[in-house]
Amino acid sequence: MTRLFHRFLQAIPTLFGITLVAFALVHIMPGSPIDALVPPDASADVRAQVIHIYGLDKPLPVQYVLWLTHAVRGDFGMSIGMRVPVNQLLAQAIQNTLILGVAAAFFSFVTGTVLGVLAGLNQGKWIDRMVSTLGLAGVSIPAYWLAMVMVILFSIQLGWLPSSGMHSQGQEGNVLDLLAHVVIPAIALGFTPVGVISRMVRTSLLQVVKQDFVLALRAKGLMRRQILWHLLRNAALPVLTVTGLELGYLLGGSILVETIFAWPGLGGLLNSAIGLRDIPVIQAGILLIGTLFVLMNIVVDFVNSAVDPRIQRT
Amino acid sequence: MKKWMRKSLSCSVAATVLSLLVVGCGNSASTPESKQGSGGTLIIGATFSNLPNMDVYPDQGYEGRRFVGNQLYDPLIIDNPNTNSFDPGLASSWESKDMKVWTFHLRSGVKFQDGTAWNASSAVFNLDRILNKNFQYYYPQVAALLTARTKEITSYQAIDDMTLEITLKEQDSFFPSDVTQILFASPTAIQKYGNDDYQNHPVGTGPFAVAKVVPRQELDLVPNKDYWRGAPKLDQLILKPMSDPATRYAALLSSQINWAEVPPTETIPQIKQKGFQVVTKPYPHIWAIVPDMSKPPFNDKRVREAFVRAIDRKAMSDQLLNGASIPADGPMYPESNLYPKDAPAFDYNLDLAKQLLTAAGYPNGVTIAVNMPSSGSGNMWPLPMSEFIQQQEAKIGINITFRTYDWNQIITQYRAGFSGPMADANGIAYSLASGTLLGDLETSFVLKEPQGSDIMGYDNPQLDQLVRQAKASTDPAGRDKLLAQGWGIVQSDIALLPVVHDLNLRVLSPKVQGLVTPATWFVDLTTVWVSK
Amino acid sequence: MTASAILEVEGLSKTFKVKDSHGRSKVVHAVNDVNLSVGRGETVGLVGESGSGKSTLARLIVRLIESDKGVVQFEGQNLQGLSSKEMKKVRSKMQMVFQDPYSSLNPQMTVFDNVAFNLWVHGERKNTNKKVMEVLQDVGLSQRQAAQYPHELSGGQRQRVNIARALVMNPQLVVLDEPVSALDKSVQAQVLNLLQDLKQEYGLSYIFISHDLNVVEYMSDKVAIMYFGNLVETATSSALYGSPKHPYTRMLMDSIPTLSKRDKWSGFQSIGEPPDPLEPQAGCSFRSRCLKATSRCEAEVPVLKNHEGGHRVACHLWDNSVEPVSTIEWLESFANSIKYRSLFGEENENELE
Amino acid sequence: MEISIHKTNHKEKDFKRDVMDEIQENTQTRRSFIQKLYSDPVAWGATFWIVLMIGTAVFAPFLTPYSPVSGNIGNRLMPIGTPGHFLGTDEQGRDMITRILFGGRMTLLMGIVPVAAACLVGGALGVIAGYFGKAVQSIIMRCLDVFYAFPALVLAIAISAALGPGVRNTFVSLPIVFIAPIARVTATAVQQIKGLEFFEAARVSGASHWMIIRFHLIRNIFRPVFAYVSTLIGISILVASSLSFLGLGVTPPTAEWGAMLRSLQDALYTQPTVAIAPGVMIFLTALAFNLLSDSIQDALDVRS
Repeated sequence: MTRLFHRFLQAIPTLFGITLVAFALVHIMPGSPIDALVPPDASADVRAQVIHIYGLDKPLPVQYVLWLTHAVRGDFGMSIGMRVPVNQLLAQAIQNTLILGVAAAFFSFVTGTVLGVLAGLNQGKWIDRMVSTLGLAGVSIPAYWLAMVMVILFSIQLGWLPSSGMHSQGQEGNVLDLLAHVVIPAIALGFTPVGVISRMVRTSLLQVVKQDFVLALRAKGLMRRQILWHLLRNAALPVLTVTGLELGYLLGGSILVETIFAWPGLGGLLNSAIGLRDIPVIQAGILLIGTLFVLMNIVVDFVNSAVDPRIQRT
Repeated sequence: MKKWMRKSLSCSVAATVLSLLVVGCGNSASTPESKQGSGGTLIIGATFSNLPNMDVYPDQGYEGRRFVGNQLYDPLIIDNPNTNSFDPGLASSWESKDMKVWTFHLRSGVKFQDGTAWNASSAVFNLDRILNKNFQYYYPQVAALLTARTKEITSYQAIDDMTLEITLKEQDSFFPSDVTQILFASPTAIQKYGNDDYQNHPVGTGPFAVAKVVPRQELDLVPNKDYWRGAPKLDQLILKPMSDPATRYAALLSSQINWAEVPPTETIPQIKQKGFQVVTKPYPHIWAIVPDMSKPPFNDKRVREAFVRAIDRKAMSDQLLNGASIPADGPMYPESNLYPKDAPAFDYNLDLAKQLLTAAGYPNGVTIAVNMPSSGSGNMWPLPMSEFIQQQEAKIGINITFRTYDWNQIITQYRAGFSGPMADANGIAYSLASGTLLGDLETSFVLKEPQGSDIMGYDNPQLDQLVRQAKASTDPAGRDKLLAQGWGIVQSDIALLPVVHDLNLRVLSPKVQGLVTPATWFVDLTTVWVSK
Repeated sequence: MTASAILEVEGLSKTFKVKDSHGRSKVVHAVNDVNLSVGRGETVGLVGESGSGKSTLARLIVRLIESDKGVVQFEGQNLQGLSSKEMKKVRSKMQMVFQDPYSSLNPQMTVFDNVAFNLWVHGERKNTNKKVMEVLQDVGLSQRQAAQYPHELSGGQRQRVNIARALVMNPQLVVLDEPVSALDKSVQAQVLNLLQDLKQEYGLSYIFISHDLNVVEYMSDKVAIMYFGNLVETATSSALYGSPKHPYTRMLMDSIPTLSKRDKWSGFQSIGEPPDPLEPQAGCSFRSRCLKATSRCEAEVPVLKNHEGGHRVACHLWDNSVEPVSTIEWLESFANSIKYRSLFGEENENELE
Repeated sequence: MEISIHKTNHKEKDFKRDVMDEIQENTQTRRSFIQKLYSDPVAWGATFWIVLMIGTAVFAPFLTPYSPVSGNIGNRLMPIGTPGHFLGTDEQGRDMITRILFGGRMTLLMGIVPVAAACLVGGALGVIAGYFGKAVQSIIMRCLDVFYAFPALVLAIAISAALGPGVRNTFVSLPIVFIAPIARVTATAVQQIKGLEFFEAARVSGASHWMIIRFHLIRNIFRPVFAYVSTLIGISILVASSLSFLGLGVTPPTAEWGAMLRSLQDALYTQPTVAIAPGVMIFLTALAFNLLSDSIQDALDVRS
């Protein structure tokens, strides 16, 4: 526990840096944020009033400290574009992104594991080579393009699955409907990590096969399927860790995929906020993604070293 | 006037061809087989990237006003979407003897959706909210947006419970059309929620009321059964922000929506083939590039003419946009009664364009920067259109760098003009509903900010004179004649670089019935129903 | 402190700040108040267990790391406080040979370049070729091997390159940090003989660091025993090997019965464990392993004091001029008192391999 | 400074040996590296595709009679196989083959230039951090950690959004994305080298920092760093095209595959095969770079 606590302490400067980046990025954007708030044909005192409301009249460091103290308390202010608390937007968006992210992670985990096992059991054969090529294809394919191709195929040509959004009209809460909507985006998003995971499964499977207990199991006369089950159980942890790490990647890829599918998640929110120069949303979004990413790395790191004491990262 | 004859002829030919090509389907929509029916859920895929805010001045341009503002609220006077004339709204009648003091007789028996009674005091509450800085509920954010409509008002008062009197600075015959833009909200709701939160709980007198808001995803509206013009036929109206044309089209094909604004133009033949209703109709609209005439190169009229002549607007309308627009020579659309029939046309002519550019002192061409929106109300398909223009201009040596911004940002840039954040731009691609309001000519080409939006630095004393006359005129026919003359001056001065007039393309599922194809940007959804 | 000393070390100390397993900052006295002198043409052997601070001392002498306290005088010049430019001049006269023949040569450079690099550093471009080839020949490497990469050579050959690299500068003093410990026994002898020959040929002085007492005896004129950052005994080779005085020295010697004892990393570990450097004890640092430890040893740190003829030892036992228990007696009682009894036997068996 | 206290001694030695073994092995493969690549058919295929792309990008103007930026609007969205336009035409009536050829220029530049630039900066930072150690290293690494805290694509999008769209800004934002990981890999490699004795030997010789870095450091970290950097080119191509697809990268009319996908998006339903063609090119080119990088890593044997 102390180690985990230490890792968190170590992450504090990084988190502090993230807040600086989140704050600085929007301030190097061309144009003043006030333009997004008040039309220029407004009178000077109206302008001044609005500037004051948003605290834009204070010097940058003061604005930063104000923003930070509010942010630490979880208050990110009001969205300029949507005039609702940023919290509310983020809470909803992160929830939707998690639905997509978990679905994508699930897809890549299952597919990656199956392919990895196939490759591992057929080491050196054509199926092994196929899987490794497929893995490289995964990291070479633009996720948004894959999404477009799948929409053409499955939504337009075949009409099997919906092309955008999160649920059909009046079907909120219908899990099957949500599943139908999540399939294409999740595959598009989850295709990239499949290669990484299958490679990982293959490697750890081969490592475990070398270990003595497999021989022991064989000697015990266990069925092939039972042995495979043992193998998988032993190879599972590193694979889960990699999947965890890949969730961070999914966070990045979600910007494109969510935009294409009008998926109401964090990526789509950030993309539209960038277009609108909705500063409170951009800042909070970047801060959130950065923080999530750092925390995810810590957890994965920790799980890794807890499972395998040989790995000691600085 | 041989020239305009030819022009007018070509225009009418184009219009005929178009009506054969495209509008044919529109006609069928306006005359549905069964005129009787009601119910159903209408789901509109709109062009905004976000749900507009729902205060009395929604953002996201006129798209926000069309689908949110006009559905939740009513003005005193309604700009009839079908006849291009004024209809009584929350005022059952109005009069002014001198065009300076206007008396509005308010409609009786109208209630806001929360039960609050509509009367002179609620009208004054709303005017106080945007005009009286000492008022408790004065709201600068909305007040700023309405400045152009309220600039002439000096005072207002309730004469009696149902009579409102508004006094203007000077004679203004355009005032009724300004009044169509001022919407009225329930004072009870504003008092209850406060100015900032009100927009999340809007209450008006309009045909629809808010049932549910899912930020960024959808706005659910339900009909106002007590609507004073009669309850809308729909059971439910849902708005979905879909800024990308392809997304709207895909959603239509997969039945996620049954009404799509501007789908990709290349899909029009396919859409028809699949049995959807394609609706188009000319309306006051110009897709133009607003030039900065205060600095080179657009300070020279020859450059502006060269620019316009270099664009093959016919090819753009017919080929690039598959007939979803008609070529433009000036800001006013040809069907309007304000259309300047004798104004010069600027036919596509590369040689002439090149000559003009050389004569203006740019024999080797010139490089300019133009800001443009990525999507949004009335902007049609800005990306392919700007790229087409870019290619066309390159042929005579005008090299354009287009810079894309979100529509809401373009609106604020446009309002700020070329002195603000756009200082390094030579123009801004902008869609104007020019001619929607009587005051548009004055607002866009005579008045500089903060009253108006003559951001191009355009000045023509003759135009100013004409507008002043029209404004003071008490005779509507004479006023329109003067205004038409004024639009003619603007057209011949090329104060706006005209590209095309939009035809308001939208695609409806065959089940959507009862739509009266509007002749303006706005649309009356009370007549629409969706069959099972 | 002879007038002819080429190197004199006085009061040299170095502490390191380290974090213990709980993350707390601790200070380790790696080298503690060491005095040492090397005469011209002399070989001084430095012996100690791993972790005793002998490598640190070597690095302090050649100023690879900076000392906290103390003086290093090379040819009468105090090295501390020299600028890097002045130091560079000294460096050509004072070289070091490292322990690991694998990692001490740059794998991406040829043997020739590895050796010539020292000349390039000192701006000698003229006779580089000739000088390098000469010195390679001196250490017994051929022209063909000069063009090879380190990985193509054997361990012994690599150590020859290592030596050549030090010698090409024509140094006065060479610090040899366990130069043969990583080599096979047969190769060790070759390299040691080579070092002896080169010493004559080049007129060198050596500081010879090793944990192998036999090797040190063979090489050294003078020997210094280091324990836990302190010099505990210094004497001429013959005096030290003839009558070791410090209990630690005796322990070392008695644990290595014959010359042919195999080099083992854990060679000295057999008798007791050295104390935790992070938790130093008061008094004599050897007292926990010493059977004759008295209450004085717990209270007072013994200092290095002169006994007969330059034989110096840091032990309270010798203060009273009382002959301590004989070695055998000492060892027996030690063996009886601790649970490591069997270890001696094992050591002996190992030797037979 | 690592102190060699008794308890850690073995481990430290083993570690050193491991690093050395690795370097030695790499060195042993010095000659066989090219041979290994030479005998790898996948590497051949990937190299062939990359060389083909570079060749067509360089000679694009001579390979096609059409202009990449202006087309004939009357011929828009012709299907694949149209005479004269083998891959059809785009939404502006421009020949797709021409656009793809010219687009390859941008894509290759965006794959290689940012990585090369990041390599210079990140490599230098990594060398400085690793070489001078302790304080310098913590300052540099803590600063870079902040950039490390974002998924690459998010960072690229955020920076591009802040700087505004355009090729020039893409060439600023992309390197920033890659600097942190390259610096980290370099610093780790430097630290491993730094623990080795030849490095100390160089210091005993009195060599200047620059001499040590030049002869002893860069030569030894080149292989692992190069192997790592080679994996970034494919990523760079994907990220750059993503930026263009979002409208944050290359702006029209310049042909670039990501930007082409963006502008052809509306034609997805009418001419799907034409509309997805640039994506195939992105995929194949990124795949070629990734395959080659994979083969390089195999040949260098640095993959763990």
